[in-house]
Amino acid sequence: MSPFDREPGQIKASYTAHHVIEAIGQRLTKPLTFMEVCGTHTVSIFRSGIRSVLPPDLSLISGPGCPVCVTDQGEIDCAINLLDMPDITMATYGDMLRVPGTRGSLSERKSEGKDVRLITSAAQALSIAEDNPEREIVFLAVGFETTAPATAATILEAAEKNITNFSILVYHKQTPPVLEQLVKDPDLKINGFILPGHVSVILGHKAYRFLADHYGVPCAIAGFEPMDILLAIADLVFQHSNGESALHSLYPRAVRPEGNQKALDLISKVFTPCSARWRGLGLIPSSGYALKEEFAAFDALLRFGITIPTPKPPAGCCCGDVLAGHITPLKCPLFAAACTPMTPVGPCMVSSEGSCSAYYKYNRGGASPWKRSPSATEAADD
Amino acid sequence: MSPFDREPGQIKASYTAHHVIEAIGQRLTKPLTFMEVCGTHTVSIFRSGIRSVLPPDLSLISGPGCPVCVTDQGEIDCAINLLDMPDITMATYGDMLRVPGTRGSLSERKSEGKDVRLITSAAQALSIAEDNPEREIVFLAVGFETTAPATAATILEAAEKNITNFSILVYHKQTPPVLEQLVKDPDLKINGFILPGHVSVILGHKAYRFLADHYGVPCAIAGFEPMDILLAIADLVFQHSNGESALHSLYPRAVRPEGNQKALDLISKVFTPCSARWRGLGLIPSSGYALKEEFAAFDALLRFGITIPTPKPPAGCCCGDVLAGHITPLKCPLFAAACTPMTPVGPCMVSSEGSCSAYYKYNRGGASPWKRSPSATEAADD
Amino acid sequence: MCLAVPHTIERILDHNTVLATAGSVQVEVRVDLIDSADIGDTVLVHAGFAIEKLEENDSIELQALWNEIHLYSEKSHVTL
Amino acid sequence: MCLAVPHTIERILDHNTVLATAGSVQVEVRVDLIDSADIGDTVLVHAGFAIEKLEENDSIELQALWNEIHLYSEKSHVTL
Amino acid sequence: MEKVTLGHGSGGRLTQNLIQTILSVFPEQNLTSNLEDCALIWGKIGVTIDSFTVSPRDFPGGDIGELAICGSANDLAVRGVLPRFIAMSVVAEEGLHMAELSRYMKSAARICEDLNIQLVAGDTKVVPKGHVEGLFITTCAVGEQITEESLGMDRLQPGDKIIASTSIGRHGAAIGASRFNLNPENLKSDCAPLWPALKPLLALKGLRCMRDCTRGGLGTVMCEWAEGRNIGITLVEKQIPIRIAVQSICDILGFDPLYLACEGCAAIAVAPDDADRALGLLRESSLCEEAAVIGTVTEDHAGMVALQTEIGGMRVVDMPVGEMLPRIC
Amino acid sequence: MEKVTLGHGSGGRLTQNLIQTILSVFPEQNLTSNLEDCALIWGKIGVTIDSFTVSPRDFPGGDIGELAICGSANDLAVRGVLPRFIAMSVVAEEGLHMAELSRYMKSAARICEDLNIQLVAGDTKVVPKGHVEGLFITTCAVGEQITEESLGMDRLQPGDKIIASTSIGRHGAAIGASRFNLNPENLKSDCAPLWPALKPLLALKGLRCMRDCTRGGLGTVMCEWAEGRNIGITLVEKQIPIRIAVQSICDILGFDPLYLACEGCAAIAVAPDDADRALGLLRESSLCEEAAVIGTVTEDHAGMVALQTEIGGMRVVDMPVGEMLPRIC
Ligand code: SF4
Ligand code: SF4
Ligand SMILES: [Mg+2]
Ligand SMILES: [Mg+2]
Ligand SMILES: [Mg+2]
Ligand SMILES: [Mg+2]
Ligand SMILES: [Mg+2]
Ligand SMILES: [Mg+2]
Ligand SMILES: [Mg+2]
Ligand SMILES: [Mg+2]
Ligand SMILES: [Mg+2]
Ligand SMILES: [Mg+2]
Repeated sequence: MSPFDREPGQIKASYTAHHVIEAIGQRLTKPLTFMEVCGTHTVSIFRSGIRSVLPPDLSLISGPGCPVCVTDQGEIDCAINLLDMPDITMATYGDMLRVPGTRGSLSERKSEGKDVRLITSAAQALSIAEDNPEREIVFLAVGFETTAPATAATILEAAEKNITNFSILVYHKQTPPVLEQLVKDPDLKINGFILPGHVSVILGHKAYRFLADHYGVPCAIAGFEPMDILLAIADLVFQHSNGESALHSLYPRAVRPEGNQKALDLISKVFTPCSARWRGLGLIPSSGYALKEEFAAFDALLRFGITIPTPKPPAGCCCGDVLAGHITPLKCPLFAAACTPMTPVGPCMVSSEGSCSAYYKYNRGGASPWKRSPSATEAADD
Repeated sequence: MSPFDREPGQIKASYTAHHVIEAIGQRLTKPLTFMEVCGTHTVSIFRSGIRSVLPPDLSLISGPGCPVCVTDQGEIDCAINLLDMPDITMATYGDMLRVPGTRGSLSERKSEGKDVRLITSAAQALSIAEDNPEREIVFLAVGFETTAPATAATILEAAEKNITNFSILVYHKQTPPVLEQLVKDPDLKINGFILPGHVSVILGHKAYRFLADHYGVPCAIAGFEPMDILLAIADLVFQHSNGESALHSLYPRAVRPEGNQKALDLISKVFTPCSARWRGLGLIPSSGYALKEEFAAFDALLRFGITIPTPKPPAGCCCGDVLAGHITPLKCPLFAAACTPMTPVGPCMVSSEGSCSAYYKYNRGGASPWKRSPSATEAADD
Repeated sequence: MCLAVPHTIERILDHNTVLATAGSVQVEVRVDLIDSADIGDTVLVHAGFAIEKLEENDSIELQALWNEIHLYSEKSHVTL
Repeated sequence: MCLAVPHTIERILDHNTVLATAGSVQVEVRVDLIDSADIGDTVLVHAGFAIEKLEENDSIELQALWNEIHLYSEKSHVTL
Repeated sequence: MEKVTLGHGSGGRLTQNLIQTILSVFPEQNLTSNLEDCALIWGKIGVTIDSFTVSPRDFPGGDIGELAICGSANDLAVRGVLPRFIAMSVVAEEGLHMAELSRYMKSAARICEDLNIQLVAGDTKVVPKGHVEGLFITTCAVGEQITEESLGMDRLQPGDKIIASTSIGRHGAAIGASRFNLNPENLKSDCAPLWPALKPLLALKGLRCMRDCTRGGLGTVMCEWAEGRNIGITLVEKQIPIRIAVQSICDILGFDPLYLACEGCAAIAVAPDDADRALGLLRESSLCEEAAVIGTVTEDHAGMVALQTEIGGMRVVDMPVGEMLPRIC
Repeated sequence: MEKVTLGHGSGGRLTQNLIQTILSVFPEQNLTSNLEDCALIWGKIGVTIDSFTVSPRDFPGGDIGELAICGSANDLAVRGVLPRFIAMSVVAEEGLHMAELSRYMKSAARICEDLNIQLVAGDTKVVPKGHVEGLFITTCAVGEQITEESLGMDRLQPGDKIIASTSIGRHGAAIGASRFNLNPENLKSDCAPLWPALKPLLALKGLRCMRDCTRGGLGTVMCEWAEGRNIGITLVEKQIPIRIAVQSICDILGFDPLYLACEGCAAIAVAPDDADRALGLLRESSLCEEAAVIGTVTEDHAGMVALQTEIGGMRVVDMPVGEMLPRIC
């Protein structure tokens, strides 16, 4: 294998992309707006410059697909309050460090000497607990259905090993309820969903069928290579042109129609659905996970007798509207002015998967000449 | 006051020193050996080059006057064992850090991350305890009668303030018993004692009278300026020439005949005499201080259930003989060879008041041309 | 939202851990969440856990999509 | 064994602490061990505690010693 | 009250801000000239300084000692300055093993011998436990410019070709892998002295300027050129050499290889006519077999770097802002 | 396993050992030439490097920024090299207040302006909390030798007079006072640029060599001269200028002022005939009003420094070994 070879089996994008793009252009007959609801899709779309190759009438908007962004400000505040208690070590995933709560971010606390550990796997959080018996390790767990099973497995392991200095702030969220809220939103015209491939690996097809079957919106489950996304866009355009509204599985190499039953079992063994507060979107019923009573010992909220406050969001920040798909970041009055990656106001500018961050970074704060699609969106917005 | 002026009231040494030196030379009629028993005298003698101005027949030898040097190796080992326990902060005076025990020094432990604090006053040890309620602060207290009252005052304050995370390794020692052991030593011919001025401030005259009255050895209580020491030497020479053997007080500006009763009261309020192990000199009855039972809560040995081990001294080290005045460092086979300030074997080379260190540093390991007095000692030794 | 990368299983470490590589990068991966893990399997790894095996499955929808795309080009079908 | 330095008391801080200076260096000094501490007193400070007041005392022995020394020199007595 | 953050150290825009903050108080400074890799004093003497705080100190393909010499020597090399002398200051934490220090010094000495660089001045400081993370090394390299004209970004012209002297991101990927317990079989830092490979290029009339793509990576260097000179640059994604292990680490941790540090890779701008010749000369060095033309200087999109992606799209390559953190979800 | 200790950082014999350990692996090194304050490259260009890790960063009479420029500029000045350029590298701990950093940079810039020194190269690194104690600065100064012949200890001859350019130990005393909560009213670090005061001396034919008495103090510099050249040096205690506050701090903490660091005091060796003239020239500078002849180079006691004490005795001044710790009893 030559050192320049990429992953074997991937689509060699440049050989085929232009055919897909050409097909999209030819079959698009009216302005359409599709929403991707996975942050990894958002990043892939921007990094591969997909918007720049799409026809102006085709708009892509980003949904609440970045778990960092949708983590409520009160949830961050709660984590920071916890960190102010003695002997606490907090373990969490990368981007969570920078998200601002009311009193700054975890990263700021870390820079003041608090013990915040960056992990890349839930299992590491438990190892930290085992290695530091004299400290209280709190795992700040975020993520959607893809990530929740790992947390569940870790809790089961902690219970089995009888580890007593380990607890969790469960900030996991479920995607179908928020998609239902979006599709019911009268202010939002979404003509198709690019569905998250890895959440679908867990949930299978049926969790999303209601979008096509009940609300008549074409859906495509997509992988994350630029070609995967182009194919999904083509599929949604074709569905419109063919008058269909179905759920299409375009990521069969990973997604089984029935999902991952073992992961789903783990989730339901450890968690029970609960309502959850999403940044900007408010309280959504059955969109969160609570620890079952038998695992209450691992609930950091109970263990430390704290609650999640409901603070005011930063003045002027439109993250809620951005996450709800009501506006693109370009419409936020703070975007690229008061709010830049250097001076982020809301989480959508902080997280590397946040829409505002992506709009800024890959379009130079809206100043780039290659943004046919976003400007089309703007036109649609007005 | 010009910036070059020293402390007002001090003797301007160079104006008068040569008269004293001349008088010493004229009145010395036979070889004499005087011992200074205070490390501060030792340092002052070396730093001012006093040996280089004395007649060859007049020898100065150093006694066990450095509290760092006489701290037994087992006492250091005990402190280091304690430091290996969790949450211990040890506070002590400067030179103690470097003294080698069997398993290295406090300084080495500090460099491995143990919490060892360097203090310049006993009161600071207590402040550290007050400032760090979550840690156990152990004050490693060394020093003679001059230093013990400050430790006593600190213990009383801790008791009064009800501070519960503070305890003491009481390694204080008393000087009269060790002087008695020296004066009774048949291998040692001491023709006069230069007595420690600051210990005398506390003890007054009577604690040392037995040396002159009972053992017939001339004694001079001396201050610490070079001129103070020259005067003491002159006094001892004159006593010999006049056939006297008295205790002369040559430091009346500081020493009251009756001593410092308040300090003595504090000592006896908190401590009770006990036998103590001196490095190289062994167990000497009534030469140490133990905490009275009512202060047992502050006894680190009891608090942590540890005892002082009795390890073997490093092979070849003659610190015991040096401290007992049997040999000068120049006679130690390791001196300036295996044992240098860079590679110290015994505490006498480590402590800046240690005889071996002083002999090395101020005589370049015996190589300096200005050492009339020490070589005379050597001759006397042979 | 969910970065996941294909890894090939190289060695079984214990009942729930394997050594897997992604483009010569070796990582310990937990396999609690999948039914079986055998040497040579390609698994999708998210946050240190394999969440599914990758297989050369095709879907009817995907085949149909490619066919429709090729109406607009002369090139032949490139399989995934 | 016991380094002690003369300090002049400049300010009384509380019942057992004063501010004292040694050659323009200001230090907090504990005065528990001496009978009284007044502004202007010169005290001998060891390990943060005043252990005695310094006074211009002379001793008979010291006077005698100086006299004996001056038999061997023409210079006049220099008082301490 | 504003504080220094790790983002200020990541090599991108916050780092520029920090540098600007510092420079603003010194007389006669301008940021652009300070963004070159070394200063040229008295016309022809190159001077550069860098502190090396790499963690871990031993990494696949090198160590802090080797890096400390390569880093500063390379900053001279890319401006056509023959590295001649090194001044080195070592700040060590008490407790550091002398043997470990010696090992790094041997690595440093080996590079010095290879390049015929003389160590002329040094300093050692030891600080208490906890006051430094083991060992930091600062080197200052001094040398003589051997080109007629001084190389620098002021020479960039539309049409110039951009060359990467080797595959990118290997140092950053190796360090990232070490930090996050990834174990890449064939990945080593590219840490190496550039002088031998770059020297032949200095004869090319069309050689405009060069930069070593250290902290902030190729992407940051491109942005500094585009912004510093208000020109456009277009990079072509599929031409940028990236090794599979580097790409895998980026996939796993969610990093962008354009921003990963290199320690033996230079970005080189040449007149279009000399591009092939430059490529040929580079490839004669075993370190530069992967050299490739990766982009072009343009009049378009002045002040901006564009990437033509594999699917044929265009997007901005902006200067990174914060610290690169692993992305999971 | 031997470890680096704080003693290795204290400027005395252990520091020499550490330097020797490092130099031994580099080609063509000798310790003596490396003990001069700066290297002279290409015959006439002075280069020096120093890391500044002073704690506290603000001290009476200066701060780390001022010190970082003075320290390196002085290392040039004492070899008759006009300081012209500075390269500066800053390693900051995350969380450091930007305002504090700016303040130090202003201090540094002020000295640069006073001396007409140009900042030409720089580097900034930010390391995680706990990886550095706030801020370390490394500076490398470059300048041109303006004397005909290079000043250095090889020029020392028996009979030469030793001058201290001002009273000794003020920097070390000020730092020691801060660390041990002593509060000296009239004591400030002597931290200052030496060039203006030393420049007039460069015209003296009899000027042999100069050293700034930094870490390790006057005593260590004297030992380095005596040992490096195998000559004797005799200092006269009562002629050594020591301010009362410095002496008091030494009395209280049990320090020897001969080993306390200076940051604005040079030891100067001149031919006996030029001693008075040198003293006169020095005293024209307000920084050197306390300048004094303090000793003589001798053929006797070669390799050793002697101190003639106030009582007329003689003793050795040896190079210090460990860290200077306060002595209580
Ligand atoms: S640009 Fe900033 S303020 Fe506006 S929505 Fe995005 S994150 Fe919030
Ligand atoms: S020279 Fe060293 S070994 Fe010998 S007595 Fe002194 S300290 Fe002990
Ligand atoms: Mg560079
Ligand atoms: Mg540089
Ligand atoms: Mg290498
Ligand atoms: Mg560099
Ligand atoms: Mg230095
Ligand atoms: Mg110097
Ligand atoms: Mg230097
Ligand atoms: Mg100053
Ligand atoms: Mg210096
Ligand atoms: Mg740099």
